[in-house]
Amino acid sequence: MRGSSRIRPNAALVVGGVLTAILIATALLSLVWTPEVPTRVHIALRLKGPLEAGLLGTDHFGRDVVSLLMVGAWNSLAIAWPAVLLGAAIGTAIGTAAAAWKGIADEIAMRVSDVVFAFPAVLSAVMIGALVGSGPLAAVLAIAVFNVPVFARVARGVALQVWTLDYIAAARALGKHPLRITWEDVMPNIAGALIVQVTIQLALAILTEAGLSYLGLGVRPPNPSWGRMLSDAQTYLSQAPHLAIAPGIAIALSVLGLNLLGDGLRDALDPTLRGRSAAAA
Amino acid sequence: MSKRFLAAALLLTVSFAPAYAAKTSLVVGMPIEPPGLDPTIAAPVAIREVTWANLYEGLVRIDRNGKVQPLLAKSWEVSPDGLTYTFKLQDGVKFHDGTTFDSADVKFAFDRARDPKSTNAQKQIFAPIESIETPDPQTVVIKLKHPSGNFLTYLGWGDAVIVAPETAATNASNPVGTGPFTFKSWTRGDRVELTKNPDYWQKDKVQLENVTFRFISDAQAQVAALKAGDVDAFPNLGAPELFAEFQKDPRFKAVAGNTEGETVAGMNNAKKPFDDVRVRRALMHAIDRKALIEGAYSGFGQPIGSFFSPNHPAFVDTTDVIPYDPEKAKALLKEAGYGDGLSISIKAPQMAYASRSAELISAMLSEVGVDLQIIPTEFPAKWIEEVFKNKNYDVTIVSHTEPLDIDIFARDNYYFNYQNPKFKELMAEIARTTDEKERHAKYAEAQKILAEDVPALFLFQLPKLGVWNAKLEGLWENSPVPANDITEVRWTE
Amino acid sequence: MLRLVISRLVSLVVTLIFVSLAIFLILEVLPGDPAAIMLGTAAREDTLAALRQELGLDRPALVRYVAWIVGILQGDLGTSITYKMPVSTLVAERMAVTLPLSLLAILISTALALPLGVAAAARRDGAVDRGVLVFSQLGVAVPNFWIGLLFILFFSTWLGWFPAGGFPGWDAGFWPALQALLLPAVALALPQAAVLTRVTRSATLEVIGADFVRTARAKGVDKSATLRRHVVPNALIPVTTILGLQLSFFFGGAILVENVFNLPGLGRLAYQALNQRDLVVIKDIVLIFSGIVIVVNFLVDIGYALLDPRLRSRA
Amino acid sequence: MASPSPVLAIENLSIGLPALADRPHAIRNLSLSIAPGETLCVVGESGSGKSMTALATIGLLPHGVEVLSGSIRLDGLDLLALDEPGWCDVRGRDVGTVFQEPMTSLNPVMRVADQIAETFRAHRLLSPSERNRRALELLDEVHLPNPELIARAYPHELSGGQRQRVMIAMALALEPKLLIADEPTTALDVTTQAQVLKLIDNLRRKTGTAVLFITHDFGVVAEIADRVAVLQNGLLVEQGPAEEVLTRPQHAYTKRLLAAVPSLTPPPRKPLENEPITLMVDALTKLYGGRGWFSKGRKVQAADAVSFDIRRGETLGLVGESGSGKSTVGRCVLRLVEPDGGKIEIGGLPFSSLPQRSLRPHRRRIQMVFQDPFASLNPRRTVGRIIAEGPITQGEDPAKALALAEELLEKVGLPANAAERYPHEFSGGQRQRIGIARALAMRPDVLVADEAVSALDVSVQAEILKLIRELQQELGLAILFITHDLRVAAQICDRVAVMQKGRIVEMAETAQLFADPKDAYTRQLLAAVPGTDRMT
Repeated sequence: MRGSSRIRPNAALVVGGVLTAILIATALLSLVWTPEVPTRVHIALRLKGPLEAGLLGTDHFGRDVVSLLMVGAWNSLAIAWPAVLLGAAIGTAIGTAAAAWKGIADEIAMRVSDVVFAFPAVLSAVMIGALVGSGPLAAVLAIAVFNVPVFARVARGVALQVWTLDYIAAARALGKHPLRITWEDVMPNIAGALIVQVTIQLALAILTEAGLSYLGLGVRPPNPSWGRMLSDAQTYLSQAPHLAIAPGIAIALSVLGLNLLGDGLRDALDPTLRGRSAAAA
Repeated sequence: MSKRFLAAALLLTVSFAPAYAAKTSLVVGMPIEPPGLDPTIAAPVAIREVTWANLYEGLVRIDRNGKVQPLLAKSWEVSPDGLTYTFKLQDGVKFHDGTTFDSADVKFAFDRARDPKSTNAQKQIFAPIESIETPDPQTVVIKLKHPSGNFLTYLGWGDAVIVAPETAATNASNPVGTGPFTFKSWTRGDRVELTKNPDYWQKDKVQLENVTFRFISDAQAQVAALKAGDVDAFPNLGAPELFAEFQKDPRFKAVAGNTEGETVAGMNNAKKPFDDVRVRRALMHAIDRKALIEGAYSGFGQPIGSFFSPNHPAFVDTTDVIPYDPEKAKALLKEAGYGDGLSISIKAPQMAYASRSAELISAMLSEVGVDLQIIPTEFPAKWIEEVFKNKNYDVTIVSHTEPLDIDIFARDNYYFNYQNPKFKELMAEIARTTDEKERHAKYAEAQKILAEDVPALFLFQLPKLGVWNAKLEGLWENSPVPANDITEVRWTE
Repeated sequence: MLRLVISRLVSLVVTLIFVSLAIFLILEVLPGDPAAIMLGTAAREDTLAALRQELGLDRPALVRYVAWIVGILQGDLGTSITYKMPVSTLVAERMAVTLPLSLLAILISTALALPLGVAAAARRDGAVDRGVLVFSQLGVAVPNFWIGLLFILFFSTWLGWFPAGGFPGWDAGFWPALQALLLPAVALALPQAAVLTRVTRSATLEVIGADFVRTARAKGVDKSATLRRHVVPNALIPVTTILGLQLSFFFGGAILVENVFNLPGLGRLAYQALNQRDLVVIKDIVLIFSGIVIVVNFLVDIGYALLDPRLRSRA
Repeated sequence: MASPSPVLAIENLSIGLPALADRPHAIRNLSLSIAPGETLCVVGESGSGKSMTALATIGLLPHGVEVLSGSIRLDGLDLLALDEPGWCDVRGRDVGTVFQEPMTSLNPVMRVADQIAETFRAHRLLSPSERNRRALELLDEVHLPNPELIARAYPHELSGGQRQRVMIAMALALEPKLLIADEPTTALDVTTQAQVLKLIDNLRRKTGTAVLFITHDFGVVAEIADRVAVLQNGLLVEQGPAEEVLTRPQHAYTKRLLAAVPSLTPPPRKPLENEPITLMVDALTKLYGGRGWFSKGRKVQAADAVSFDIRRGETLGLVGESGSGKSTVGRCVLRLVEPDGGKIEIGGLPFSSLPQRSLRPHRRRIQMVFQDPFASLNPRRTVGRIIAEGPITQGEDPAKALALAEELLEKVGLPANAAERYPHEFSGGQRQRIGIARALAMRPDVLVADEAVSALDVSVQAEILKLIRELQQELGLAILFITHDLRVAAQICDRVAVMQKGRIVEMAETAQLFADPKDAYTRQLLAAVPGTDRMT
């Protein structure tokens, strides 16, 4: 058995994987097909309930809710992915560098991450929105900014642990450059933790994106987004509660899927479980 | 069954009991909280909706029909050349702090408003003033540099209320005026409370003892507050989609009136392709105002074809000048050289009516081959910076809520970048015209010019969706000026 | 211990200075002229200039930064541009909503999470554990503002048990005010409770596996006493850190939830102030928000040391 | 067998392991008994099931591990029939337990006195004030200095030896019939170990408690056992009086184990006088601590003017207890830790004065073998890659380096196809071989072995020591051998340097040092080596 193939499937991994696969498939499908044109306004058909018009009814402009949800899935991912990856890339670079060089660089990196952490995410997102104009870019940046310290800390934490291990000392004794050690010896061993963190942060990013577009800071209309669907739905709560329920469930299932996937991956990849059997001591 | 009936009857008696004693308190709901309580130093409408006619009074007032009526000035004379206004003031008027109101206060208030350091939002009201004289405590003589046709109307606005020199500086947080109510408290983010002014000069008109303005921005919460009886009246309900419920409910009176808010999609007339009137007309032809109102405001609001409030006597309906006609729109676009399509953007503020309208306009324009990209632009911060100041936009959308502001299309450097010498001249003439009839005729002409030239896409008049307890009387159905005048509001029974 | 406190204090002050500089710089480059925003569309150039001078916007940035910090140190948060009143009063009024809301949320979240987490860990893979697992997974996945919406839908629109939003003020009495905060607090608390439950569960599990727990059992201490005296005190240590970190989420979440429930809180004030470009108010609120987070994390560090004698004597 | 009424009688005990484990049973058909006042040592290598026996006796088997059959009787009481309250009654009162890890076996957030008093509290004995008084007395009984001070202390403020004394005090608080000691001295330094063993033995004599002592160390067995039971993979292979088992083992496994225990008598010395000096260390100094704004005060002199040199083909042992600074010296010599002062020369190369950047090409000359066979190999790389990595870094052609790696694998006794596998597929001993191969791939002049055999079972330990000796002979390596185990040092070192608190207190040829120690500390260390009177 190879190290990389020692992934034990578990319930969380399977359920999370399936939910996430459905989310991604829906998002991709929306690029080529939706039941209706999601931006097509049909005033005469406004606020129809589920099955009265379309599977899940129509919104206040008579747009098909299913189509909106499908494109919303794409938009949600289109913001969450780049934001988390950007934050992960920068954060991991900072974190592993801090772990490799320690000292002053480490201290500064951690203080700065304290500062970013101290800002409530939504507030800094609003400020970034005010800065670069509310739109997808602002949302991506805001979520990325918040992810940088998260990944910096996670990467630093696990990298510091790895740096204390003897195989790093061995690598140094072989004359390897710290950068090369970071790349060849540290990265592969913290990758599992980072991948798990990526899925968790993706889930958080979807939640944050929904919150931002709820406040009117995410994807631009008429491009649909789950958060804005919720904020639109709020005024029609008593007339058309389905408008508030459907996007919420979409968000919850996506987040649930990614979280379960993260948990499942963590269990499957956990180095503390690996190679350890319940042998008598 | 009978037991339950009995219980219900008992309950009814109990709950009706207090209603027999004439109720003297009123809770008025407003969607937006005023940022201060001095209408003479800041622009927001919400300030006027709390203070105007309730806390502060001007020399004259605008009544519910948009007509000028005497108030602190019991009468006035205008010289034939339209340059000298002589006001006779009411006797026995006192400010809330006990000081007496006289002509010196009028002079102080107007001098303060037109001072270079003043931050009055409507300084142009006072711009024509040459001098203010106070021959005696009950007389004020104002001399103008040039005739100002709407001078009296302007004096009825919130920006021209009379404040006392002793208290002017602190009015924003502790307002002192001459009105029928005095300021009691302000819980920021929640409510402003007023009580009856025991020394009011026309005390008999006032029935209410306590008035509370509560600020509830969320539409659901507004509705809930009304239904729960936490709020007695919502003169301007934020949620048109929920208004219909109240129309059917006998416990409430629900009136869809007009505001002074012309909702228009302003275009950057100096910029290609909007410098071409064919394009502007084409866009106007592409818009189905009825559907727009249905989608953006649940069908409430009057379509407009020009920039004038239906509240005003000089209003003419110009919606037929450029009606909804997508085919014509396509033809005009083709003629202007945009037969293959046109790609433009709209900077839309976050207010529901604006963002929804933008989405609908975008959908309608796409039917005639125009791609309208929506750029959310927060109001006021970003909108004022980008659109209003820097004129960096193609199309935008806002409601212009100031009364009688058709002259903005004559202003240089206004965000429309609209230049029409003929219209400008007409506005100048109106300013000089003191005769009301003549002035109204000219206003009608101005409306037609705009309707044909389409410097902005004229969409609809923002409705005033008033909902209040059916037992209330005296609230305004329209709002010719932004106001919640509660002087004569009363409970029946 | 004293040394730990001092070193933490220094890092606290440094972080606060960084934060204040960051806030100031961001707001410096934010587009939007407060004067133009206040005066609206009818303003004239001379009026604008007058207002800018009145607001002190014509002074150089450094002077304004120093003036701001000096003011704060003297307890003067400045005067709101739009409300024309001391920001301290404004903030105090809003704090009377946001603080109880956050505290209530923390209370609910902790009261829910700690027993659930410990109970789940105590009987691993049991029925409680499975239930807790489902709760924590779902709780984390659901946006707090959506819970708020659903609450309004069920409890206000359909059942009519609670007000749909708004805040009667503490003047209206303790219970009405508390009632108005209850649903928002639960909406705010649930997702965080889910997180906290998971943390508590895994912290407890980790401690249950520790050698000293086995030692206690070997002494003849029964299961529940072991849990009480050995497991929970040790498991609390990591849980407090998470609680400190969550505070930032509570405040962030408050902005959304205050919007849903129409509460006149600090989060809403911040959002409004940003739209109005009330720079004075934004600066102060963001500083207060982040200041509270930083100070609480400082307290958590100290509390950590109090809980853990190993840290108390170190440094 | 020994006594008609044993305190503890285990009969036909079988303990099952969870489904995923590498064998179905932890223990199979085990029968043991201990008479009052007797010490039974259960000895075996890791995985032999000895700890499971102990845990079964106090009913605290881990999740998923269960007793399948058999019985455990304590003074006639059938323990396996007990319910939970019954168990709670027995634990602490009838059976006291001392576990292996002194660092983690005490609750870190509870004062020592409270933890001892809890034993009384759990059995509802004495009033709170009496409990505290008894706790103090007990601390005194286990010879802890300043009982009042220690009572108020938290565990982290005590040394490992002190904590084990606290554990013993706790275990003996209620004067149990049986004391279970599960590797109680394994984590301790040799001098502390000697004291703790003596303490347990004295208390046993005083109270007449029967002791079930679990260990892997035959030295300890020789020191303390009345009777010995040898376990191999869950099966009892031999049982008998200590004297008999140690001197006349019957079972092959016992024989092998005993043979693997290194002797304290060193082998004949090699002629080395004419070999050149490969490694020269002069006045090496390293001070830890003092970094940061507020962490002044805690400074540790880890290396204080340490000087030595090693000739080609020579092994210098660096021995000392934990914290003596021996590992720091090892790492400083490689400049994995930067020394504060002193000179290091390798075959004339001024190794200590080169900046890190220009040092890298010269790093091949000195290599290291590490203690932890699990942490010293990157789990994400193939074994071949791990070994070839050094040469590749130094500019060797990758294909050649990989070919060399396979050669080296065979040289260290592993099949060449091991190169394509990952570290986790190998046992601890095999991994140490891989680590040695990695070091050798650099063709070093000097090899530093830092506790290279400490984590291994004795039988494996002997094999690795043999390998190192052979390789040294073949390649003429100069070896700095760091160890805490004097038996190991005696077997492999040509000369031995004894370190205490960062200084070398004595350095001499191995035979001479063992026969005639000059320094008091050296004498103390030698005296503490367990089992010297029964084994050599």
